[in-house]
Amino acid sequence: MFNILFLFVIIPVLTLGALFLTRNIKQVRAVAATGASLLLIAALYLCYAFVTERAVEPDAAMLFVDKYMWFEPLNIHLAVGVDGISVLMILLSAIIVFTGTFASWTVQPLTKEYFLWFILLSTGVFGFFISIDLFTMFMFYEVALIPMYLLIGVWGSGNKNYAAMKLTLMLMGGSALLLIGILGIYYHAGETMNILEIVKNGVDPGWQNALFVLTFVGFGVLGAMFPFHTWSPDGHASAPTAVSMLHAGVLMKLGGYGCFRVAIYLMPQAANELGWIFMILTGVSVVYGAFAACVKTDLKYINAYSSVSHCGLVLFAILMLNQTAMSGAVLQMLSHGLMTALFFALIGMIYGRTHTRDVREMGGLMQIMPFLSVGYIIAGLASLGLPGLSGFVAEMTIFLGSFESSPVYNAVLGDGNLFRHAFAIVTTASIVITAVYILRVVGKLLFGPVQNEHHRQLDDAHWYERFSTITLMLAIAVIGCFPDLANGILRDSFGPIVEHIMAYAQ
Amino acid sequence: MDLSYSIITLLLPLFMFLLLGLFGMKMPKKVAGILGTCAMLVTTVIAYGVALKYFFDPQYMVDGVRQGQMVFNETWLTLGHGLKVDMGIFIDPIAAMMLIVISTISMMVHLYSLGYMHGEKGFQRYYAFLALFTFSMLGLVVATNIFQMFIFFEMVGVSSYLLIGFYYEKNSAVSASKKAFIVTRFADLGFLIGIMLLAYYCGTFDFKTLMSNPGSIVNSAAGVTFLGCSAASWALALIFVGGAGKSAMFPLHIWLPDAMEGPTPVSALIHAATMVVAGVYLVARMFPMYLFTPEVLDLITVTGAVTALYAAVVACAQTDIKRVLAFSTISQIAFMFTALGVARPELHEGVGYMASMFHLFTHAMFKGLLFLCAGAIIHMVHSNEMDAMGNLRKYMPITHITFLIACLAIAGIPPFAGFFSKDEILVAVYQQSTFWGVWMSAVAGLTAFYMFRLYYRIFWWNKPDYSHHTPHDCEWVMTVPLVILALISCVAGFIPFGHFVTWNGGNYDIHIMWEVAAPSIAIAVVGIVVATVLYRKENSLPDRIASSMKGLHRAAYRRFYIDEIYMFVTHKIIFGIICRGISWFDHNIVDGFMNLLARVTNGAAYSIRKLQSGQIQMYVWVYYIGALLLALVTCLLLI
Amino acid sequence: MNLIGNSIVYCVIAVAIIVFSVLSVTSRKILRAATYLLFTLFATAALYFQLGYEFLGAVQLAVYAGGILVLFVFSILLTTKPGDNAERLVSKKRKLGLTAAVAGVAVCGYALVSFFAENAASLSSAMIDVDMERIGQALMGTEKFEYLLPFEAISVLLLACIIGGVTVARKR
Amino acid sequence: MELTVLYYLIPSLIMFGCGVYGFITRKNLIAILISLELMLNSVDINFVVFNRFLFPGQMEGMFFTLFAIAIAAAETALAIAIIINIFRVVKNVDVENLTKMKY
Repeated sequence: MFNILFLFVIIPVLTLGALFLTRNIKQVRAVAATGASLLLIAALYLCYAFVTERAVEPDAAMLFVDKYMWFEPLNIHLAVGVDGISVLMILLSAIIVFTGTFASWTVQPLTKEYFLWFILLSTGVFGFFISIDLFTMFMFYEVALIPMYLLIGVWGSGNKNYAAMKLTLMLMGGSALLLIGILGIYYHAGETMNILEIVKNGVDPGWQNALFVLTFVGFGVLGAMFPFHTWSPDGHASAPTAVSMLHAGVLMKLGGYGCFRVAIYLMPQAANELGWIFMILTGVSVVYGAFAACVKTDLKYINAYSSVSHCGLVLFAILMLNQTAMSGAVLQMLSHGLMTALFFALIGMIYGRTHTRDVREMGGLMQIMPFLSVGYIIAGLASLGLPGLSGFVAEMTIFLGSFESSPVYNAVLGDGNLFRHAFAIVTTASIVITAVYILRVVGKLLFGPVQNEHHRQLDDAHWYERFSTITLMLAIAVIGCFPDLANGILRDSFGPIVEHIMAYAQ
Repeated sequence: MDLSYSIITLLLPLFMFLLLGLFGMKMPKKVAGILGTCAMLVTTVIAYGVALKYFFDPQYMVDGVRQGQMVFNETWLTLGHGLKVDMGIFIDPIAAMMLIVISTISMMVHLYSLGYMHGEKGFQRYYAFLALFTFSMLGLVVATNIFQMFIFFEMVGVSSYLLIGFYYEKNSAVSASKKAFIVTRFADLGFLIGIMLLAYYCGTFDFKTLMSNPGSIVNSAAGVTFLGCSAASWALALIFVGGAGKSAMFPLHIWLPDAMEGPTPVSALIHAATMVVAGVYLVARMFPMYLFTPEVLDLITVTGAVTALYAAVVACAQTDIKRVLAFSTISQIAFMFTALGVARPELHEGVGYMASMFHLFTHAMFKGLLFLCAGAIIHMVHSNEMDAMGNLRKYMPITHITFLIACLAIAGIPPFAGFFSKDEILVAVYQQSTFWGVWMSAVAGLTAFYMFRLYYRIFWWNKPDYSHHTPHDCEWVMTVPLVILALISCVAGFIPFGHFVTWNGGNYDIHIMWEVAAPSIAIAVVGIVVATVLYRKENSLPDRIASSMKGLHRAAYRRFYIDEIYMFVTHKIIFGIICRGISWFDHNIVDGFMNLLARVTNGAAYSIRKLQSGQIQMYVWVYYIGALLLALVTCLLLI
Repeated sequence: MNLIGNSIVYCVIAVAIIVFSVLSVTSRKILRAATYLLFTLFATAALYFQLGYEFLGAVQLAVYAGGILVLFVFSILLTTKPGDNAERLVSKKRKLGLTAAVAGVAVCGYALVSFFAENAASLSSAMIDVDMERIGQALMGTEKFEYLLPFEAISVLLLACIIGGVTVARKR
Repeated sequence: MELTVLYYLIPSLIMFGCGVYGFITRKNLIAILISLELMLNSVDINFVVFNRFLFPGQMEGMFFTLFAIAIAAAETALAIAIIINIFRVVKNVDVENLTKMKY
């Protein structure tokens, strides 16, 4: 039987092929939009198929598992499989690729090339989420990374060469660590790259600490963990709209997902021993990003720092090593992905009209472009955790999860609970700071008198812009109002994982 | 009417919010306004039906004690370890009482706004936000668990933010809304941490489970202490902080006076009658647990008493009529908190709890009335300042009478509503401690003084120049709510409140204790007389008194510089030092380090690149010297 | 007498070689440098004659002094304008050059002197006769110590060089 | 004065040094070529001298020199062709200006 997961590689590749044949901008748009829509449909179908399949096989760690030998001497397979976490991540990626396509409707020049790289990037992302073989995972990770350089370097704005270079180099540095980590896992877990087999074999305990640090930092760079976050503000600020969306919305999630799937899941003992170090780092990045966002004046920088803060929360929650916090982390990835994509889409649209991203040069946009402004307010409210929007559900799950009693870290720190509670309270404080910087921007940018009289002639959103923002807003609201939809997909997936991890906690 | 109809009171405003919010701009203003008001009317009727059914149907009484009813309870979000967040409707005496309060005031405000907001830009948006607020507030009071309450706490915060910033083109409104949201958010942080602590020790959010055996829960957490208090005390104190922020208790009160930037009906609804008492409601809801942590109750008492006096003193010096009312609101809510703080079951059957709720009820009516009157006045005079007013009793008779009734009610003159509830509060406070009793009596006297100062300044004093625009009573949509509320203020005191709302659902007969009531009436009359002497006719005596107490007056006028302190802390310290410091650190240290790495690599590359100059002569030179060195070595080795 | 005559001739040749080679690399006028090179080449040819290699000296005169130098002169005349002096050397470059030259002379000189100080071979008279017949046979023969193959290789090289020179320098 | 091998080698060595100096310092391509010829010439002398002094019964050194002269002629011809071609393109024969094919 044909494995549905391969669709997520085949569709983008076919789209790429079709893009080569296109002749004018209309055809390019049509092809890209068709490809993105097919992906979205496939992702929605996957959710449905996953839920029905899960009902049949409630105990399997992964569903839709498939395996093809690729390179025999090194035991490398093309192995795919998903659990609830990957399904949600695939859905998120599909939504963002879909909306991103519409957000970059008017990209000029080199539209065709732009979409080529864009689709290639999404191929890497989807491939990463469906793989359960470390090698293919890493390969797709790199596939996702490289187009970023060109997309920022060619279609970016501002100090784009610097930003593209910085972003690529830092992420490459991270992936270098990752590669060492993956090779280490390969040699110390019975010469296999398959995650399920590695879990069965167990990684050599003597090597776990080193490999944990390597892989966690490797993915942590992508997850914008303090102090490896500096690529993110510059990179996001210079990237074109849809690339910012895809990058903050999905690519940064690769980091969180990887930390969870590789670093913690495969090296549970090291996670119990060393997790607290990274908990300090991620806790710092939550508060740090929020404070830094308070004084920035460039919209994209503000949002990038806010991403640092929110993504820090993802890694923070993962390190709590319990089911509640981890499902909170996945919800937060989902929520932050949608929300930040919405933010970047709106910022891109505003920038496309006013040609400035400096909040000091704008004001009273509510009177000029009400649709975009309302969208921005909704994104802002989602970001500061308004109930009914996705951010609230995710953050609250994380906070409550980090307060849950759990035996982790007791062996190292004596009373692990006290330590976790202290950090949970510190990170919880970020909700206030988030409110400060969000309201500051909303108040300055959208409210108040019109700052620049020339802005009065600007128009409101076009149909494709409305289409992409409304899709995102709808997704945010659905998750916010009916969180158990997403939670239901997740629930069964975390049981065996957390059990596996807790077996090592003292 | 079955209790399950109460779901309509929630869903209808939510539906109206979505309808008006999404399609309001497409419909004419009038249609939107009338649609919103009609929906609110339906909501009100159902809310009354539900509340009355609950109060009067004996099936909800078991052994003379009214039982809370769980009408709906659906799982909304499942967390691990058996912890889950539910959404539902829970009706008990205070919830039913709040249903009445909220629906009444909201109905009045909806009606009143048809006139007040007439012709405003964003009329539809205004009604959408009002519906959103009504939905959130109703959701808050019928919450089945503390987390649902938190959710709706946030929602009312946002509706309040949106409504304060309704005139978003005005910078002052924008910053006021921002301030309100951030200050209450800060308090909500405490609330959230309290919830997390509570959930950690109890494993549930559910009110019913929590209240069924509060003692064992509190004691289970008693072993863990932090700074000398048990974890349960901390949790409850933090939850109180959340409530105090929403209810504008000192020192988190700073947002409320600024919130008067919003339209006046909004001030009446949100910032006088309903949302600001959410904090009181929260503490009352958790009251059985608070009983086991007397130190937190003492904290509540002290906070309430200090705030009451502070706000009363500041109110005496304000000149903006809405600000006077705002400070009076703070002061009155502080009364409610104090009453809750001194309530003990063993003291007079827990009268403090009943008194607090009673005062909440009456205060909502007369304070709503005061704000709506103020709105009518501002609508006519186009100014908030006292100096622009005076002698209005001739021009606006209905407003004058209703305002006077409200003033008498708040001052505590029998037989108006405020007398009864305030008297019960004072009784409760005297039961606990004479010191706080005297203190609160003095505050009550101050209340009478500043309210009548306000009254005389608006309706008597002198007659400013109204030549360009003669004030008159407003149209019927605005006066009808005034009259209705005035009527309620007159008669609400005679409601046997103790039969409906007590701390344990039992019965309590209100009987006036004249040894407390008589002095408090006397002190209120003294306050009124002083105000009459000073402000009935225009004279220079108030100015002279003010200048003789220059420092005090000035400090009171500037609200004892609390705002300035906040400004200093937030702007100078948090923004100036922490945020900028972190930004600097990020740019120079973290980023600088990365750039340094890049620069070192680059520099190394450049310095090596110099060798590859492309000049053949240099290559030859290097090659030649190398060859010579080799030759030299060979020579030295061979010879 | 022969010895003294030889010494005098040698001295003249040596002085000429040294002086003219120094001049040819220091002269700022390129044409003069070429002229000094010519003198150096003459002196070298004289050295060959003195050592008894008449044929070689003749070749040196004919090919080098006669052929190559003419090429030089032509190309100089083609590429430089009159009065086109080489600009003054950058001192850094001169230092580098001097270092290299002096170091080279010093090292090699040290090696030569220290090696030949004891076992200095002197001019032996046991030299075989290098008449044209022997040279011709050696060039055209295929036995040991006979050089037909290199000779042919050189001729091919020269042919290639002619063609290459024509192709490269041809006007397009 | 006994003319030992050293007497012949020293001038050749100095000539070679001059060649090196010229090669490194001169800018004009033709001058560089001249320096090259100097070095080549000094090497030729060495061959001949060694042949004459150390192996007087053979002719290898001489033939080597003979061929070297021939090759030098070829090389010079080609080099000058190139130089002239360069001159056509950049109107100059200074090494420092020949950066067209760099980068």
